[in-house]
Amino acid sequence: MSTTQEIAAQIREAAKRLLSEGKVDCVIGFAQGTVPMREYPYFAYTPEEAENLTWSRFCCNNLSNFLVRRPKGQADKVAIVAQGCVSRNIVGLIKENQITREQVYILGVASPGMVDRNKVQALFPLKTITEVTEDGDELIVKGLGFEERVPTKKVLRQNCYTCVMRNPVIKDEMIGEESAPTHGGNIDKVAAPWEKLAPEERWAAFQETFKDCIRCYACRDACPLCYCHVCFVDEARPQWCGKTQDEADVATFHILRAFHCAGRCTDCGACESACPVGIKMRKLTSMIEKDIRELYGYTPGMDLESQPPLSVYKPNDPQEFIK
Amino acid sequence: MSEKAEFQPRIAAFLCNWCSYGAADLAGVSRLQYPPNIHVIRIPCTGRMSPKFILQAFRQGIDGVWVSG
Amino acid sequence: MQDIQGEEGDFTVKVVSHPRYVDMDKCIACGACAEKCPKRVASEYNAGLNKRKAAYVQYAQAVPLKYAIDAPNCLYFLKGKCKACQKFCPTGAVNYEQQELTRDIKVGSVIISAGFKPFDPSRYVQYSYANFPNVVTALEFERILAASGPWMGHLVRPSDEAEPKKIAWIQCVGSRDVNACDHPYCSAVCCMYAIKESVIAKEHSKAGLDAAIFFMDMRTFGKDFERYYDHAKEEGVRFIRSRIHSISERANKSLAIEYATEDGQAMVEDFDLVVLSQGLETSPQTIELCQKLGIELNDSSFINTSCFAPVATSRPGVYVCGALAGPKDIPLSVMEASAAACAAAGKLSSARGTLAKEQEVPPQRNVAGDTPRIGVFVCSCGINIAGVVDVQAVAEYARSLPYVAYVENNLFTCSQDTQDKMTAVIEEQNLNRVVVAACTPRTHEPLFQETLVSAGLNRYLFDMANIRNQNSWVHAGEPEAATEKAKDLVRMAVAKAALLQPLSEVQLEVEPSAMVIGGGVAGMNAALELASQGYKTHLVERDSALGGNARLLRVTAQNDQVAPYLADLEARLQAEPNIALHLGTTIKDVEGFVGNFKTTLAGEGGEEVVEHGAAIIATGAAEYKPSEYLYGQNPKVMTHLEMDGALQSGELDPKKVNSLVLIQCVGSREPERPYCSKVCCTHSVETALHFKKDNPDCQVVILYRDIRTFGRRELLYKEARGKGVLFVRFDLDHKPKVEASGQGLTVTVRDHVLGRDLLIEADLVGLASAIVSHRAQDLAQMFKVPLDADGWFLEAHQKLRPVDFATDGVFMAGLAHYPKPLEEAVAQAQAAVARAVTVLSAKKMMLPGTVAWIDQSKCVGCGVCWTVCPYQAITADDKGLALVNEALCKGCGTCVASCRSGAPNLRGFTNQDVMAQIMAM
Amino acid sequence: MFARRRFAVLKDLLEYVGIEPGRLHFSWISSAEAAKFQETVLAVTEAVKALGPAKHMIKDIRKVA
Repeated sequence: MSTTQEIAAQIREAAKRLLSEGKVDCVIGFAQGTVPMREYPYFAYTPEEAENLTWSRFCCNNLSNFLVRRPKGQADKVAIVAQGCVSRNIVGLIKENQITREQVYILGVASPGMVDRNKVQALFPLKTITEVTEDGDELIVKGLGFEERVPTKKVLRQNCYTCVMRNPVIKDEMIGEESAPTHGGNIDKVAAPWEKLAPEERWAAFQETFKDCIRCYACRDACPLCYCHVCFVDEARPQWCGKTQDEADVATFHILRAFHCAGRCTDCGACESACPVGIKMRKLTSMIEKDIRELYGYTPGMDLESQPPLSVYKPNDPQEFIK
Repeated sequence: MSEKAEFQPRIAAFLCNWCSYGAADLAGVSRLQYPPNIHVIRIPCTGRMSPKFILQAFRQGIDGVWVSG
Repeated sequence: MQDIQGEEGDFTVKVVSHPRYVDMDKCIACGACAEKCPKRVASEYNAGLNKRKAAYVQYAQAVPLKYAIDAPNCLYFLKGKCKACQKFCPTGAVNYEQQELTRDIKVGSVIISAGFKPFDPSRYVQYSYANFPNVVTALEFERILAASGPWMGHLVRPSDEAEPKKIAWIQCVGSRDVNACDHPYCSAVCCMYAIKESVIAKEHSKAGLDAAIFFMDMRTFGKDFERYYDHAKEEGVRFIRSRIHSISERANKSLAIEYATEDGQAMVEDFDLVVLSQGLETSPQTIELCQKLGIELNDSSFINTSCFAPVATSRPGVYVCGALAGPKDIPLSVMEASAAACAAAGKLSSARGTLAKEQEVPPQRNVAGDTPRIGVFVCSCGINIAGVVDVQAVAEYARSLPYVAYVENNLFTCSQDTQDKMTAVIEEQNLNRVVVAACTPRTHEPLFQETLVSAGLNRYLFDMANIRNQNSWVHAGEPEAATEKAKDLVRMAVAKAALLQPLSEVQLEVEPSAMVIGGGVAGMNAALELASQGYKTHLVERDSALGGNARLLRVTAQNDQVAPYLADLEARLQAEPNIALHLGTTIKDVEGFVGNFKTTLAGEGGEEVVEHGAAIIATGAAEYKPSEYLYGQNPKVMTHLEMDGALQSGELDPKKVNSLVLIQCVGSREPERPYCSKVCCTHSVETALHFKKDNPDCQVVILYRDIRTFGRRELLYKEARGKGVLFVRFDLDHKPKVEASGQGLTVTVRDHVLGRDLLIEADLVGLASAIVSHRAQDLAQMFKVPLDADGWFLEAHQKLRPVDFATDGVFMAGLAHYPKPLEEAVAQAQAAVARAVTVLSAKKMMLPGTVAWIDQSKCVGCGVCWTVCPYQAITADDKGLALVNEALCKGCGTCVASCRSGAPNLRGFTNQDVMAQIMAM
Repeated sequence: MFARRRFAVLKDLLEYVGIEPGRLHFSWISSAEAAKFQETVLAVTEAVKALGPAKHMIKDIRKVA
């Protein structure tokens, strides 16, 4: 397997080639962040800018999000670095008419699994981490007065352990080789954690999970599914959801947001990575996607052909719940 | 016997004009008696039934929601 | 109807209206008369299984919903005493003085649809219907299963009202039988209704019902019927091919059925309930009436019709539809009803609209920007509401609600004097919204809306609070709670009313011409009928000649030659100035919608754009080319259409055939084609008779799975057996084998009666091959209409709208819909024309105001709305954003509920409206 | 029919977060089935009554202010 550093070099080469040949006007990828473990989305418009591109286990944004929010009138055709989940979201965006397949050149890459920086920090309580680098399957964590090695496997984001497709489902060019499609985890074993709770304990678990929500909408803004011009939370006539941090308003927001993602969410984890207060909203969203798998046998974004599950129906759909 | 009056829930019933709303009217014609807890909102079709309406009812403190096509 | 005098175009019909002793204008259908009436009478609606009163409505959904007094059973009429109904009627509607009224009505055409009478099985001694309470007719069982039936849909048997664990259905009671009754015909509907009843009974059963159907041939020949039969087998319904000997009763009132199996074994099995699948017959009164009117009946006492004119009777200008012209199911009856309407109107088209009057309405007041001033009218409905709800308190409460400017309580808000007063009040009080708290908008909204219009208000500035049907009538014992609930309902209605906006009803011109696609029998008939109704018609046929499959067909089921009929149709088409014939032409593109289609035709001469208001799809079907039974390998194996062709051309001479074997269900009723092709059994029997007529010594053997000679086709089957045609049954697991042997063929088949293989030497093998769909996906997409799993065009509703699509302005006829015999294709063509004329004759279309619209500033073009719209009313505009076509929108609101961005909304039921109601609850 | 899928997912979601399933009911009743309507009203009312007053998701203005 290539290392992420080798992949990064190949991404730079491919980006330079595409830009200098004029095949694309822009390459969307990541550049190294100023803070450890936080690479940031980067738009390279020239071969020179392409030198700034990188690839690592710290690339937690879902880049497909920028395909619908790109500044208008700039690039006509863009290249994008896409691992499994991002490519699945691109499929979703194509199905939902947000982009066409022709508008995007996909630099496919196998996902190495992304690091949850909060997990790394938790290993070094009250210490300041100044630099984290990858060395094969280990992270070298440096800080004031210490340097330690941490196995990457221990500190991945939760969603990466149960990823169902690390390789891109569509691509124009593969960077590096394909990997095993999964890390071996089974999403159905960990999805919908509150199902194990007694019915009367669930509301408390739900409240506990979301009690710190400050309604900043970072989760929504990081999500490639949330591209509406007007989100339901911003509507005034009628007002579907109050704007406070009251338990009812927080619950309404998260329930409806999760419902809007039904049959579309690829479990990319961008929402959790974006949350400034560390809310694990996948405890909610994972239930919906599990439900969709069980009811309609559908996994979002796996191909361009299948119909989104809530836009079709079959005469024999489950309806035991209807009297 | 309990001192307190029995709990009387408020239930929002969203009924399709062509199906259940008609059945509700016919129940009236047939004088079929039932408790007065349900309050009917007529909708043109169950397809009109937005999940947001259900959430709004709960936000209002409505004790139960019934959607019938 | 007593008599018809005169002739086509100028009939005088004598009609007698029997008195109902209730003034229809005064009756408010409160039911007080029935409640107080002391006399109980067996309910004919529930097949006599329970009682109604002598003051009654026949059933709760009756239209108009007005009560009547059954004089022969009424105590007042019998004994001169009682008058309870009159005493308790709150509106004084009961009038014992009403007299019979005889009227002469002048009409140009007459349609008879007097229907059938279910066969009374009493005369079958072996079934003891009259003696055993748990032997019921199928119609009685329908009522047992019905939610509105005597036991509210609970599955019980009459003797002890216990739930039966085992039910048997016995088929062909009063059908296919000349011994117990003179009914040689098949009643055509009983197999299907018996399966339906068995499946529904299993659904209603709490304890796992054992259902068994005793039959001779299972005749599930209609669209999706074979699938339903397969489904019933999967559900565990037992199908027992047998002959019934007798039924006897056990001490516990259960029943023992003695029967013989197909291979002759005598069996006995016990059941808790036995349902007799009674046949259809014409009632003696109807027979008498037809005789009096000079309308010819056939020997089975159904009205005689020809395959070429399936709804015309022997008396010109008098038409027939439904089971009076032969037993048939609901879809075909509905189809024939439209066909009869087409035939009846064809010659009267010059008089269309001459009796119509224009309604005069005052100009509409502009209320935009005005503060809502809501008028609330609280109805007492006599004592129907006021007897339970404190209407004064409700009215007082209404005064306290925001924007309410005027409140009054009426004894009957719907009465004419109140309507007049309401018109005046709206003007005097300058009201701009109206709420009526009364009965149900389903019956009364249009009435009050008219009042708004006559007061110069837009009809959509109106809402109702249902405080009768859904309140006072159902909470009679809780007056306080009902009063509080009435206040709640008024508050909710007022909250919505304050938000209501005037809606405009768009008017569209209708292009008064039609397009018929497909030039077979269905298409040719459709074009001719449209032309005779006065509409310019484009007949498009992709082939270079007209006629379609019928060009190969020899005779109809009535043994009439098809070729001369086709020649006549073609000559009439050529001579018809209203028809533009487009041969060798296909459809390239369709734009527009009901009333305004623009279709691009592509033919030899290039492309042409044609405008039309309606379209009829009659693209036909094809014959399945078999891959079995040596077809294509041996010239002595032919399909039945090929055989028809060869017989007509003289290539095939029955006199030179000594042994003919006909194999049924070739490609039909197979896993990959799970439907019956409907026409093949009759066709093979006809062919067999044709051979026997020309060559009585020819051995003819028909290998079949079920003989499906429905209706009077059964007489052909009987005749064939009489003439020595042999019928050997096989099943799907043991299909016959055809092998070449010397000069001829050997056919091997497993005989069920003998239980061993039969070897038949044959000179010729005919294959009754399936009718298969063209799967016209492109055409379907262009007209936005669906195909089903087998490739047939899918109607809007299988029973109620059999020739319509869910998409307005597009209709279907002929084999494109499903395999069918020629007479049904003709009837369906006529039906499609009648339906198309409802569009074309309108000149202008008024679109309802309650349609969806899209706020494009919110739309992200994701496509959910246009995917889920059941009417294909939403499309993407040139920016990729959603756009509603108001001519197609039916106002269901599915788009609104499914959009994440909140871009669509539904006029009359906006998000704001519904939220206001929820928040006011 | 699309509605059926929406309702299925919503019902499961609300149950998952702890809204008692007995508070949300769905049914199909044809306009002729008055008896089924009555039976369903009774069943729905009983189910909701057994749960007692609504506890969750209620927007209480006093708590916010």
